Amino acid sequence: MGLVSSLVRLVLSPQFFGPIVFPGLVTVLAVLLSIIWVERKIAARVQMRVGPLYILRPLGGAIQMLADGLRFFFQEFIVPETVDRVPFLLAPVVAMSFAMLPFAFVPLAPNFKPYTVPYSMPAFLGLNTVIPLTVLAMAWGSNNKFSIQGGIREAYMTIAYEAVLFISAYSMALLYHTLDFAEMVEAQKVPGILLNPISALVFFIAMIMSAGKLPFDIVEGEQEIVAGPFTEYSGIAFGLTMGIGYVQLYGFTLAFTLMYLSGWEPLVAPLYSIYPALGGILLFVKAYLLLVFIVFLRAVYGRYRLDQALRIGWRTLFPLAIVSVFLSIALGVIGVV
Amino acid sequence: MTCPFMGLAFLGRLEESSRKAAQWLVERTPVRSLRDWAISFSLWPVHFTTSCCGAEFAAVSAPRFDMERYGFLPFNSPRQTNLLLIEGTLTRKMARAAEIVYQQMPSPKFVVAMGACAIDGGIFHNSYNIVRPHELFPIEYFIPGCPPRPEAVAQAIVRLHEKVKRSEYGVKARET
Amino acid sequence: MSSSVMEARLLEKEGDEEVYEVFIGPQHPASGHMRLIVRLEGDVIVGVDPDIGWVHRTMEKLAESKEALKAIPLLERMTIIDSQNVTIGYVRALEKLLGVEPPPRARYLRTLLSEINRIASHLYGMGLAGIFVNHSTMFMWCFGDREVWIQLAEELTGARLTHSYSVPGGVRRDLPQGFKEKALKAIRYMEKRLDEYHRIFFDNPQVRARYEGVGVLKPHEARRLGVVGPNLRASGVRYDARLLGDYGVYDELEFEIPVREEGDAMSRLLLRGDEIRQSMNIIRQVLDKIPEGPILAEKYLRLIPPKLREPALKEGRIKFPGIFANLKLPKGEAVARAEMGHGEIFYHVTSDGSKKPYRVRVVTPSFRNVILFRYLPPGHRFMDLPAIYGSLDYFPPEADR
Amino acid sequence: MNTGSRLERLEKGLRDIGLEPVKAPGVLRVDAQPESLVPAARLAVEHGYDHLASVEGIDWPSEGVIEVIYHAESYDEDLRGTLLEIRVKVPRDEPRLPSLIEVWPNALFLERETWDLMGVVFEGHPELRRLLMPPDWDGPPPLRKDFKVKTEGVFVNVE
Repeated sequence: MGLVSSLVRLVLSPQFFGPIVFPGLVTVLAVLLSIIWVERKIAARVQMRVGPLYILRPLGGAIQMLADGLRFFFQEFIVPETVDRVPFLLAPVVAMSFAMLPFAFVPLAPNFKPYTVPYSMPAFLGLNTVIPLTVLAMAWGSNNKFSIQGGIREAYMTIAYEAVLFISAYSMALLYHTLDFAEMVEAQKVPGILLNPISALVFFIAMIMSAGKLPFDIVEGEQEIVAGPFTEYSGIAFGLTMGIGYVQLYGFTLAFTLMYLSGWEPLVAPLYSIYPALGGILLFVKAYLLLVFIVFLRAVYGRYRLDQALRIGWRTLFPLAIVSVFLSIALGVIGVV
Repeated sequence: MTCPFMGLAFLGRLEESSRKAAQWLVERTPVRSLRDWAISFSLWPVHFTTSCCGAEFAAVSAPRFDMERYGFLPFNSPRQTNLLLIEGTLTRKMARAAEIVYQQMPSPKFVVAMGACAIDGGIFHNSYNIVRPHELFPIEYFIPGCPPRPEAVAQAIVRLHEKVKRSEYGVKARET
Repeated sequence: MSSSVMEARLLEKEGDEEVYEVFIGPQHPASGHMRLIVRLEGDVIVGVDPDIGWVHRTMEKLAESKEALKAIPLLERMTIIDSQNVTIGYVRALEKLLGVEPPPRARYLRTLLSEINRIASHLYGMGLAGIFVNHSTMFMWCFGDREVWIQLAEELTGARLTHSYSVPGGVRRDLPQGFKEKALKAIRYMEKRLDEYHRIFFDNPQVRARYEGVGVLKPHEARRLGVVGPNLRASGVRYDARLLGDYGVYDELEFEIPVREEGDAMSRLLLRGDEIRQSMNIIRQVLDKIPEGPILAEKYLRLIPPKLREPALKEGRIKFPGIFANLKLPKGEAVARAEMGHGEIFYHVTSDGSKKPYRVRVVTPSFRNVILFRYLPPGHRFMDLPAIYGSLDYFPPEADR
Repeated sequence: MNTGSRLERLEKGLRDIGLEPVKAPGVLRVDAQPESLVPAARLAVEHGYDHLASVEGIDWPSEGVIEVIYHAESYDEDLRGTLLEIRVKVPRDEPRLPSLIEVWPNALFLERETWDLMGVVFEGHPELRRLLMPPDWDGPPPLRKDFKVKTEGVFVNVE
């Protein structure tokens, strides 16, 4: 008995439950499997089509991604002779791990933090900055002209969005007087998006850029550079690289919800009293809806050019991010929060 | 390619034996049928237009015929696909490219030849610049027609889908 | 502009060592059946060498080895998406050689199918232009709406793409019953859809950012380079082979040749939209004005045995007597030009008096537009290349023949 | 200036350099010599025929010549109804012509194609490389009459 109850306690403890079950590994897989299907289905609906269907007719083909994932898993994994084997093989794994790690800093309730640090927001964003480096490693390792072009694009894009992403996030930190996600949520009597809409807008665009989704999927620009850094990847490694963007995006939508959409507030009190993590359901629903909105953009937009995206990053978003800092300071001084 | 563990003598020929073990595992019935179910619903053709049947091939994935219902999704790089559709005539110049594309694709991979030209030259049977694809690839299905209607292409894909689902393809894998 | 200046811009920077060479195609998500050898300096294109010929199926040679009439299905395979317009020029050349003129009803029917094909061809091009900036919705919409016109053409001719509709002296089939209503319904639908295209594609800020000001072709350059079709008219040159009045009934109809001044990729796309509107206008007029009468010239109608002729005329479906395939071409030569969806197609048929043409020279619009791949991209960003390619509506099998 | 004048001036100019233009419906036909080709082309450009529609080679093995035909075209309203056709005959065993790329820039691909398929060498053309044929093609130029393809009818491919 003692063993079982301690096991249950271990599973339900924030240190385990957060990274492994929710919002971590298991949820990430579920999100990954569902969101790509949702993306294809929404696009199909807009485009007068049906989309994946026959694989599971009653649910509209909802397990399409399972088939694709399994196919990738079982398919031959080609390691071309010309590649640099170490970065080629290591980079996707490292990238996936660094896409997963930030979930350890996502709180689900005021006192349900998998990893308790007072700086969860910078830690979350900081871990995400490793991924562009791994993409560069993939590009380098692939030893392919298209890949290297893609890697260079990733490098350019990183400079364009990263500063913006951090500044807009820190402007919210200035507003809430804290660097911790949980305290930010508690500080939000009014959702942050209403307090500082500029910061929200900037963060939103920067996170789409960071995850490489339309209209900023420049790194994978298939019409010019086939699949960018991922051109040479086959089999399970490509499955990983394809997933990274979505995992990253899911993490960012959680962060966005926490910072701007008042996270798990309004608290579902009865649920919360049963088990703290259940309060996180609202957080998840908000984040998922945001995710659906972002993948819906695919049906509306094409792709911006690299220099246009850089211009948007530097000429539009960067000044706006600075303005959002001043706005936050002003709001802080007059004591809104 | 050298095995990184070659120095550790007691491991033996790790790479080879692990590959054999994986092969054995994949060929067991439950694993194999799971794999074939996954592949059958995930036939991704490569973006490779060899000739004018490409117009009808585009129509196959476009709204009216929408083969994405079967998980059929034209994809970017040959490394990530598993279906090569020869869309019509294969000229000498193109045949070389087609061979390279086929070699770049990871197995298991399938080839479907579309159009009369891909069967025996069709209307160009006496041209000096065409190649018959069955001399180059193991072809699963031929689709007659010039050009074949999208329904015919869709039927070939569904046939291939069923064939893969029943695991009735290359145990004696025709490697290139 | 002196030609040496142009040449310098064409052949600049070849063999430079700091240049990064990228081979796009023939297996590439945005290449079709051709290869572009792109020379990049950083992200800027310094030269493009179009490497065509991947679909060269030797049509000119094969046309010499076939009886004149049998070359019609052969030649239409080069632009399978626009098969009426691609063969009408050849048929006109044969008619000039043989000295026959199609009856008025046949001319109206040819015009009808030509315009239906033109709409389908433009939709194909616009769809590809959409996917080249990764706007998948535009691609799918255009291809979906193209099916409407393909179905209409199928109703008229019996084949989805390869119609082989025009023959020397007339057309193969008469108008089926209830065609007019269906065509008008399709026009009403398409007019509605064009507005929606504007909403999602042409007025989309992202699409405008990608296409506006890209690949500008000035009028005098377009003239000198012999560019044809919408690419020419988007540069402000009002030329259309339909204006020549050589075929069809265009001189009896009222329509405009849309012209735009900017000459950039966006105007090339918008011009295709304008042309679709004009084509629908033409179809409306043709359906209103089409006269009654035979669909094959009297001279050939008499060749059909009387037993077959009556049902053929009643059914509106011509079954050719065997002798028709053995038409002897008189010695001589004929030139014909016709306007396809992609531009002007040029035929020069030489005959030495036998059943087979001695030489068939065909210069297709895509082949004439290939030169733009060398000329337009240099100086642009690498990512502009798909936008330029997409806006040119280039169809490789047509260029390679 | 009306239709007649520009065409007529071109005709007159062509006569001045010793050529005989013949009028046919829709075509102004000129038989030129290899040496008078460039002057005739320059004259045509001056009078409005600013681009080529086609470069064509016709093989006449019985006469031992290859006839190269240039069709020039204009987009101007007064000239667009009439094509200018310049015909040059070159010996079949050594077909050489001056390149017109300086006069008509869009001859770039047209001449390259004629070289590729008909074997006519255009002197001064900067890149006579294979265009449509595979790069390793070493057979005879396929559009010549002595290059035979199988003709219609039943035939069996004997391996």
